[in-house]
Amino acid sequence: MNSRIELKLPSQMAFLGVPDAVLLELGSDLDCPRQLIEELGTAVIEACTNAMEHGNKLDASLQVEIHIDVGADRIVVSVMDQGAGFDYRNWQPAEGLLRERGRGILIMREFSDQLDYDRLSDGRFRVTLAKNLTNSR
Amino acid sequence: MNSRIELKLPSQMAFLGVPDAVLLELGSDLDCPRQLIEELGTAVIEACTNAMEHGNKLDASLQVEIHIDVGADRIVVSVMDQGAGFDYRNWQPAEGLLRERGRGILIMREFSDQLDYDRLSDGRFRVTLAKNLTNSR
Amino acid sequence: MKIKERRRDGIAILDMSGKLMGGPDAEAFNEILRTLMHEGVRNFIVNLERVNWVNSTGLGILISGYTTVTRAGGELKLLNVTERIENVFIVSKLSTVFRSFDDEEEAVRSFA
Amino acid sequence: MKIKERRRDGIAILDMSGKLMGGPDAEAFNEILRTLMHEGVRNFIVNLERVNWVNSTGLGILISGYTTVTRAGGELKLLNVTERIENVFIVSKLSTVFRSFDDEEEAVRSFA
Ligand SMILES: Nc1ncnc2c1ncn2[C@@H]1O[C@H](COP(=O)(O)OP(=O)(O)O)[C@@H](O)[C@H]1O
Ligand SMILES: Nc1ncnc2c1ncn2[C@@H]1O[C@H](COP(=O)(O)OP(=O)(O)O)[C@@H](O)[C@H]1O
Repeated sequence: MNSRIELKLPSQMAFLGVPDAVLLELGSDLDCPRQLIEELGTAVIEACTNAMEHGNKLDASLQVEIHIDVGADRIVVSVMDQGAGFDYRNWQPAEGLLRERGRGILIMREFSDQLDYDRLSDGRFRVTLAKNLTNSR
Repeated sequence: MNSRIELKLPSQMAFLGVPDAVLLELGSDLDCPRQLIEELGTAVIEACTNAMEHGNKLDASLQVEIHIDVGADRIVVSVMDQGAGFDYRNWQPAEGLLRERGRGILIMREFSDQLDYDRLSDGRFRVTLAKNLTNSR
Repeated sequence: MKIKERRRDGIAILDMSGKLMGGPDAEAFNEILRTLMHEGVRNFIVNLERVNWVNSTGLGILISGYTTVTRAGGELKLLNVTERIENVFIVSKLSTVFRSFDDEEEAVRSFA
Repeated sequence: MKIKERRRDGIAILDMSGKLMGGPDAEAFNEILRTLMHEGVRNFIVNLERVNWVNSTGLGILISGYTTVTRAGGELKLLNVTERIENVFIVSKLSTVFRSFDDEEEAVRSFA
């Protein structure tokens, strides 16, 4: 029995804390280690950062939509933007320990158990992150 | 320059903490007393409680939708349900200090600067709460 | 909402945490009160320190408990009511009903 | 994000709070570093105790500061990195770059 929470935000970095706060609140009622929720929150912050910046080009009139599906042992979060997307299959991690950018997708991969990108029929670009709520990574 | 955050929740009391967490997070970036945000949060929890219980009859497949409009000195929150509504103009406060119910609307009135009910053209019932972010009540 | 039960000098102290609201929580709270009263307990301290918020149906839970305990000749008092919750008590005019304490020792002594 | 600046033994301690992320925050942080370095300060402690979270662009802010300070012959160290933020440093392999301390005295002494 999954429950879905939906969230829409203007594409402004100032609101990146909102999906994180929602996840922490949902997590407070779940019987799972807080660290897992924090990791998922950090991954979702990266997903939203990219959706706002690369997808919606920080146009505050464009929304980022977030769906949070809470299951008994898994949370699945998808983040949708209105941009051109990119080709994740051919994505290569950036290099250089002291580079200032290019860590978002790496963090999303490390902090989630599944990461997928696709395009919706309405044209929006979507990233989906899944996190298992048991400490068995 | 208002910013709007939108939220949709299943009609389950377990999710009443979500809009409150969103408001506290938004408030943490505003230069206003935390008490005002807590009061608004409590009022919104009441609005959502009523939307879930009286509006959507706790049918988890029906959503409660919440819009949060953040302005420089005022936050306006509206909560929409899919129920029959009620006649707020002829509403009378319940009596009896030790009654177990009938305090929601009173709390909403005390903790907000404006409280209105109306019906949307799509048929949904809506309550709108406004809270000024300055301590001048 | 979670409820943990402790005893001191025959007084039951209920440490509540989370969100105090109606629904399933109400049943859990009533159940605990009933069981304890069945065991002969009459005096209760409800510790709200770790309760994030209370809504009107949560107030209903406390009032119902208060009424039940008072009718049986006992007392139900509150401990560590946070500012946020205190404000809800004030606007609902319930601060005149519940005796509340910021100090557990004092709350315990008040039953003596 | 808010930044408060203090000095101890010629070391600038920057007490950060809120969310450490790119955008306007990056400019504010760089500006403070530039001003302090102009005044001759070379040693920095960035206190992350009250930072709720950091994202990848926030890491970029710290890295940019680290690079600037190191190039000028100074040092930038971290203080009170919370577990949540530490985990982000670990997965981004930056825990090897930044020296970090849990104790302010120790951090200050490390510059001696
Ligand atoms: N939602 C998105 N829409 C378009 N491009 C994206 C999106 N998310 C990621 N990308 C692309 O992937 C690249 C790598 O992203 P990331 O690892 O987060 O690093 P950064 O954002 O710092 O460049 C981005 O520079 C961008 O080209
Ligand atoms: N969203 C709503 N839809 C339908 N009826 C409502 C709604 N909100 C409030 N009401 C009506 O107003 C009454 C008073 O509400 P309230 O003061 O919150 O107390 P309570 O919910 O404990 O009855 C409710 O019993 C209900 O009849």
